[in-house]
Amino acid sequence: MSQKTYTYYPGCSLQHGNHAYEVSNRAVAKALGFELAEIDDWNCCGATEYFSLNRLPAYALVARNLARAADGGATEVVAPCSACFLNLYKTDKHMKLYPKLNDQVNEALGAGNLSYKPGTLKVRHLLEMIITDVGFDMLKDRTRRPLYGLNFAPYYGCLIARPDNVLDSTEQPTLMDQMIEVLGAKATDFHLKTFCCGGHMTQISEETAYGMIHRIIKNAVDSGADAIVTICPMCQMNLDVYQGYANDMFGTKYEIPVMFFTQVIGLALGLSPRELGFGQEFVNMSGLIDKIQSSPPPKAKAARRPKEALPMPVMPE
Amino acid sequence: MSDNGTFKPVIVGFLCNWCSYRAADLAGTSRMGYPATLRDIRIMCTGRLDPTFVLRALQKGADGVLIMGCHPGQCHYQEGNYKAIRRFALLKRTLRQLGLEEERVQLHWASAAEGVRFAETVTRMTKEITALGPLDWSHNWPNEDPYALEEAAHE
Amino acid sequence: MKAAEKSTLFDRVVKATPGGEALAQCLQCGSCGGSCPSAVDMDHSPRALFAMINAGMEDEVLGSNTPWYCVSCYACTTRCPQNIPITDIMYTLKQMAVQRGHYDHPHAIKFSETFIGFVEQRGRGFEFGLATRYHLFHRPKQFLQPTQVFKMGAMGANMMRRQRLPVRPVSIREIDQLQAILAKAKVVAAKEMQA
Amino acid sequence: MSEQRVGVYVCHCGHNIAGTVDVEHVAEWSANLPNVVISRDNKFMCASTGQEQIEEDIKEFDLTHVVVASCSPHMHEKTFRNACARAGLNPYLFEMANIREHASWVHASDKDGATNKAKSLVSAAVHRVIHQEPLQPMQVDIRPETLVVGGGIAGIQTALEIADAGYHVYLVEREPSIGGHMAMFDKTFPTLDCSACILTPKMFDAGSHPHITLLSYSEVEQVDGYVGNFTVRVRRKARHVDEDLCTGCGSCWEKCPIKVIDTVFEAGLGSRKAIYRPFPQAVPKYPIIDVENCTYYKSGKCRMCEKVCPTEAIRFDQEDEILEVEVGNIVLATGFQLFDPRRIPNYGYGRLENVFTNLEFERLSNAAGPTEGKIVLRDGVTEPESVAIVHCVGSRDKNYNSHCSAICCMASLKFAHLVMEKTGAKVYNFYIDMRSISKGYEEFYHRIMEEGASFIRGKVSEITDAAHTPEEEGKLILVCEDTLIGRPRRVPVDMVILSAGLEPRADAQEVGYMFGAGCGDTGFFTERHPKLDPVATVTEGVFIAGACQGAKDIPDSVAQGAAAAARVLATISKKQVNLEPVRAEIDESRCSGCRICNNMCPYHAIDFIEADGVSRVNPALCKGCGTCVAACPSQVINGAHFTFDQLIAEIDGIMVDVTAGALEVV
Amino acid sequence: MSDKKGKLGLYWASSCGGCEIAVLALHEKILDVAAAFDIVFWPCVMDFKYEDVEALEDGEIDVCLFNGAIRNDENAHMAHVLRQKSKVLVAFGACSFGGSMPGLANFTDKDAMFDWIYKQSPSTDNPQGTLPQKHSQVPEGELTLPNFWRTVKTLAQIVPVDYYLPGCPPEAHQIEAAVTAIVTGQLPPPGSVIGPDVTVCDECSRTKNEKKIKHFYRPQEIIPDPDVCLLEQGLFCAGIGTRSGCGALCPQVGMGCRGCYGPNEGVLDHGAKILTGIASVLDANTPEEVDKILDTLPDPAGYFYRFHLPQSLLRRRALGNGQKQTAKTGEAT
Repeated sequence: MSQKTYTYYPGCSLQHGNHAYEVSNRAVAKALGFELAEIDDWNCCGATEYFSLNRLPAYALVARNLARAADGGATEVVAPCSACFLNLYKTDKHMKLYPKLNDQVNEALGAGNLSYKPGTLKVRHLLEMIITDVGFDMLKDRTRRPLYGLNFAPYYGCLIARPDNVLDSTEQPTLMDQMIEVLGAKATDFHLKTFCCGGHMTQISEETAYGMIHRIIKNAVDSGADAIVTICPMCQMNLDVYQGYANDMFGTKYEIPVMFFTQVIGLALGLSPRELGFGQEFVNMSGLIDKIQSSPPPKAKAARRPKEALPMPVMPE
Repeated sequence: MSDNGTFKPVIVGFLCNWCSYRAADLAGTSRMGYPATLRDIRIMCTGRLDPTFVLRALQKGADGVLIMGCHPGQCHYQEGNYKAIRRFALLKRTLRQLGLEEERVQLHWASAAEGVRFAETVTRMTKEITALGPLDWSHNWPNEDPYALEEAAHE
Repeated sequence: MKAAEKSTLFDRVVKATPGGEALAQCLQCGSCGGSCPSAVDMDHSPRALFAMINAGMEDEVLGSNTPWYCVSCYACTTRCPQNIPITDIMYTLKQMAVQRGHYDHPHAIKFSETFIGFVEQRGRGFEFGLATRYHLFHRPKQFLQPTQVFKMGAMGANMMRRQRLPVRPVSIREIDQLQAILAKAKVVAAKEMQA
Repeated sequence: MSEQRVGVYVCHCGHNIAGTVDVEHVAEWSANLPNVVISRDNKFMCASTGQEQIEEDIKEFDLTHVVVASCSPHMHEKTFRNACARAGLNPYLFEMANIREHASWVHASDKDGATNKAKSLVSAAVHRVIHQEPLQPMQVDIRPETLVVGGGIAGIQTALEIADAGYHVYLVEREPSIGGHMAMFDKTFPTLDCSACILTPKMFDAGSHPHITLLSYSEVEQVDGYVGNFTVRVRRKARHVDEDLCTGCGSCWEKCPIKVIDTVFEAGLGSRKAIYRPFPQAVPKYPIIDVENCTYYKSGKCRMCEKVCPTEAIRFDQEDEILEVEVGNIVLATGFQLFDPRRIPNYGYGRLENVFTNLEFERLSNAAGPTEGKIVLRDGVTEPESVAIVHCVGSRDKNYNSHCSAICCMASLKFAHLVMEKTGAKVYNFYIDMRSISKGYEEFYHRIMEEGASFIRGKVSEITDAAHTPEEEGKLILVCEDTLIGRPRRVPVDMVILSAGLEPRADAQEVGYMFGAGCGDTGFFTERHPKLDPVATVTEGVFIAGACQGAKDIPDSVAQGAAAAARVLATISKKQVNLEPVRAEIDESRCSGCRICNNMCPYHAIDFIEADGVSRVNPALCKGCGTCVAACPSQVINGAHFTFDQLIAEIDGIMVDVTAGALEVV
Repeated sequence: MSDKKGKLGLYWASSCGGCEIAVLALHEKILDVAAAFDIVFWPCVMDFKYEDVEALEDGEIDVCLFNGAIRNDENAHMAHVLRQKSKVLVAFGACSFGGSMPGLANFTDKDAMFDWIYKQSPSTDNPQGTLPQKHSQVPEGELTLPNFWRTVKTLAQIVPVDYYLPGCPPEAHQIEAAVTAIVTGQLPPPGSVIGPDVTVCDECSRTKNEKKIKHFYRPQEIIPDPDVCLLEQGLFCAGIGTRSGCGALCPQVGMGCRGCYGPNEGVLDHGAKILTGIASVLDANTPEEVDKILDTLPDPAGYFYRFHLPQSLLRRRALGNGQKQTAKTGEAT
């Protein structure tokens, strides 16, 4: 694969609060042989807040990024944050779908001497980009430290799975599960993989937010996971930083690390914890490295069903 | 074509007998209003649409042409509308080369149950064509023959 | 026929939401309320809210806490059997409530406003400023409770120790361009409101 | 050319047209159109006085063509054509302008616009009509044999009705036995009588009727011809059993060592052998060898069935047979398929072991099924203490099928009854709307309520095993909003039954194509008219019955089967049918044999005559769509009643008031 | 015709001269023409002056073979004069019949064309940007040029025409047949196109099958099967909708018919017929798939209207409308 350069929209969160994600993204990009080039002078995507209060400026805010990326000659833009991804994706899609909105947004952009033709950019999430463009074969090929013995709960969260299905399912996607297995680890049967982490509710209603966080953490631990893998800085923050509060509220003592998916890839590629921004997390994840085994664990035998049991439905491949 | 100064486009419609013509009937029985810009011609199937008809309508002064048929996969004659899709695609490219705006000739679908869709399509197209202004193809064809002009002046 | 001159609440919600026409087709099946992770805290389920919009119960609808508890997870939207853009309708309702100055959940709106303030001023979000300013100015009571101060303070300290909470905000280079765009967008939006 | 004399009649339709369109003005204006000799307006053209006016004028003014401007031709074209015919004018010299549905009713707020449009539509008809030619309907003979495709309850009913009337029927069934879905069910709603008990006698009759040739384990491969004269090619798949010798004794499947999970009849819950009869009452009674699983076809060894067969009926080398039958009419009764709930991942089917489909439950509850009628969890032993029944699975949902599957409400009530009766478990029905519209259905609903089933109004959002509270541990939790309370609910149960909807068979489009029946937007076959012609299709001689036309229950399927039979019998007894003369014809003297038109025709009506180097349309097969007419690059295909000249004249006529500024035409 | 020799006129308006050569390609048959007619006007071959024709009586010329399209005042003037002086006016060749190559100018406009030819084209050296003028003063006096039209027209669009003899150029055997018909007085009804009313396919010996086009090729891209219909091989061929008479010359040598003989009887728009024929057999059913195939057919309008744009229903590219759709690359303008 030749060195490909992707136009990159990191989003505010990766600048400070979730710098570890940025660090691991860059490290993994380097190791996998692609480059991430930031949109020149990008601005905040408005998160979910701006759309809540002022629709048109919210679209215009996002569209400025699209316009600047398109001006730079890009045909696609990659975002590592699910909220940023969705805002960019949705703005492009809605401008295409609703001509009036398109006119209005472009009128606003005009005030900054910009314009954007919807459809010019393909908006992508970093996870989907790595899985599609780098591919499982290459990931397997570059794996230097197979993550044998580790069990990960693949947590997709909302905004990549919904409202549009950019992965393989809006309800139970499996692409990251497959990726985890390719890296030598096991993806657990984690039913709440697309259940919401609570988003900004931590700031607005602790009761609601901690309830949701607790459910996810419980389900992940119940599924036998050693760590949760996330693809969004907001999800990581909620599950990691607020894990203690959720424990307090429900009287539990969960302590499960919450990693970014590029940190997991990085580990498998043989990068050091330092290179991957370890240490910013609240629930320590360094212990995981010691759990990595030198050879694949024996395959667990499928539990034998009793003779009188009825067959299960055949699931399609 | 225009009274009290406002431009009211003339759109010639070609409607298939089974879906879009019935959708238009349904729009009627349900009293769904739409602009009186469409003048429709019934053909059995959009597959009957000879591109000549579109050109003829434009030549005769239409500001737009609307072709409507059954949804793909639901053609009364199984696949006539696929033929319409093919011809329309090539006609569109040809008309673009002849300097016609894309909105002037459109192909849409409406099932016999979609009176609303039919009315909306006509309304939307009317707006689009009104925004473009008259086509008036004959003005592309100025009389430059000095003899004919002289004769016309004599009369 | 004259009765229809003032547009109904329903019409306004539909008009302000991209793809909002689907709202007319709500089956009242409740798959939105069932899918919503924060439904327990809502005073009305989204479904009930839609029925109320239909009934023109403007005060109750715009006064409901429901939109403010929406976490934008889109679970309702993807599961809706009628493809109603429910999350986007929640955004619309929040905006309408704010415009009317009539809303249930002051925390949520203050949080959003604080956030937006940073974005409009600097072009970037700023978590430290957001957390302190929002809690200090808008939720002083809770914030200044000893346990809460301790909790928040402890968290902030922890965040900072892990270099997750920078103390200096960042601005974009061409902030003028952004502000011009946003100002224009507000003008365009206002124009539409009047029409 | 003799002189063209056109009469124009503009209808008021009471106030319907005249309230918007200035009818008198349109009639006056039309009098000046070319060739018009008389132009009138009339209160009600379709009334007898209006029709008589036309008849009188045809005689008095010697009219050669007639135009009526009134409603849609789908409404009254026949009426006015008949009026013309009564006055001795060929009905195809008549043309209609639709100024009601297409003008007055839709432009009520723009009276000038409506009047103007009415004028242009009348002008179009006047310009067009003079190019119209007298046409004669075609007559064809009807063969008395009938093909019925599909051996479910609808197809069986159709076949029996026709055969009982004394005409021969070929009944083709894809599976090894007739019976369809009904044979798999346990009880039928609302009477709760045993499905097999009422179906089996009919299956037996169909299998032994002297006028029915039963072609089971067979599929139609090709259909040629047209109403009255179809030639159908049927592939009889090899059973590998000689039907003449086999007695159906059962030694072969008893001794066969290979056990296979039966995903067809037992819905995956039970098993059968590699040589098998799908179920005890199967008709015909002969077994078939499942080549994919039989050891002999893998390794050449075993031959156990051959060894034990007392009549030496096993034929490992048997091959598919091709059979050609000639029939006059065809009835499609190809049925439905069940929605696959795996498509809704949030319902967990396939992942959560105690989530069952409705068909699985039918087999569980059936005394002849894998558990001999015991309702148990997937472990095969535990009786559930609580059961949830989820309605509308994959139905009434634009993400899957937007139609209502019509049977699930009642079937779900039946499940509730069976669960309560057999296990005493607590039953929850999750529904959106209860639909109990047929005779006895509402009463059945009341009965189930009385029996103690709970009803929760709310579409289930998800079914999960992720417990929230200790009480939920180990249970299946149904998450929904109870819309009557307006609060979210989580209901833990042991077992879930998904009432998966009915959808068109995956190959409906292909099958429809082969027989000339179209599919509507839900994918079911389209009837000729949704109310007045529900069992006919657009193709003459091809009828539809049962769930292939739309989701329906057993009584409706039976009724449609009988209705289709009545239609077939009517055409048989008429002996001949008339066909619309809207047909394409190639001017062979001008055809250059480019063959562009050859694959335009979905009805295979165009043949290339190699010897003459020209293409030719078989008029009996042609349906008059005109696709070939429009395709012909040398313009030598004439589409009767929609000719090039007629349509160009119509365009010119419709633009009559605009053309002043348009191009001069050379 | 009586014993008296008839009078024959030949004229070229906007044309290349190929039609004149086609007349000479009659070889020895030209002597029959000379025997039957006095040639009173043939500026391409002999020195005639316009005044000579203008001096003739009305209707004095028995037959006039008029080739070339009408694109300026001079062409129109001669069309009117020759119409007046001729009993039978024949539109001779594709240019006078349908506009042909000069008619392709209708895809653009006079101004754009002048700009390119006299200013922009790479081989032009015209720093002053001088354009042809109707009147220019030279020491010897005033020079005039006929007014150049914005739109090319066909002969029949200027004056009534009695017969059409299409082709670029008309084949010798057809000219011969036409001359024979005129000489013997066995003329078809006025207004007819002289020639058979079938298409090129009729004369083309390639095998035709049911057609399905998946991809179009330019002639340089593939070596076609010598025995199979070119269109089926993805090579554009207008033969399906073009009047025969040429003997299928082009397709026989592996080059798709260009369409010079024009449409069959009753057809109003030659291009539309080729369009519908070809589009009908594209092997695709969705707009996306169809577009994918059509992307391999650049400049469709150029193919369909190569010889007959001025004679088509729309006759030219829009002058005023369509500014929004400025020509995209790869399309003829």
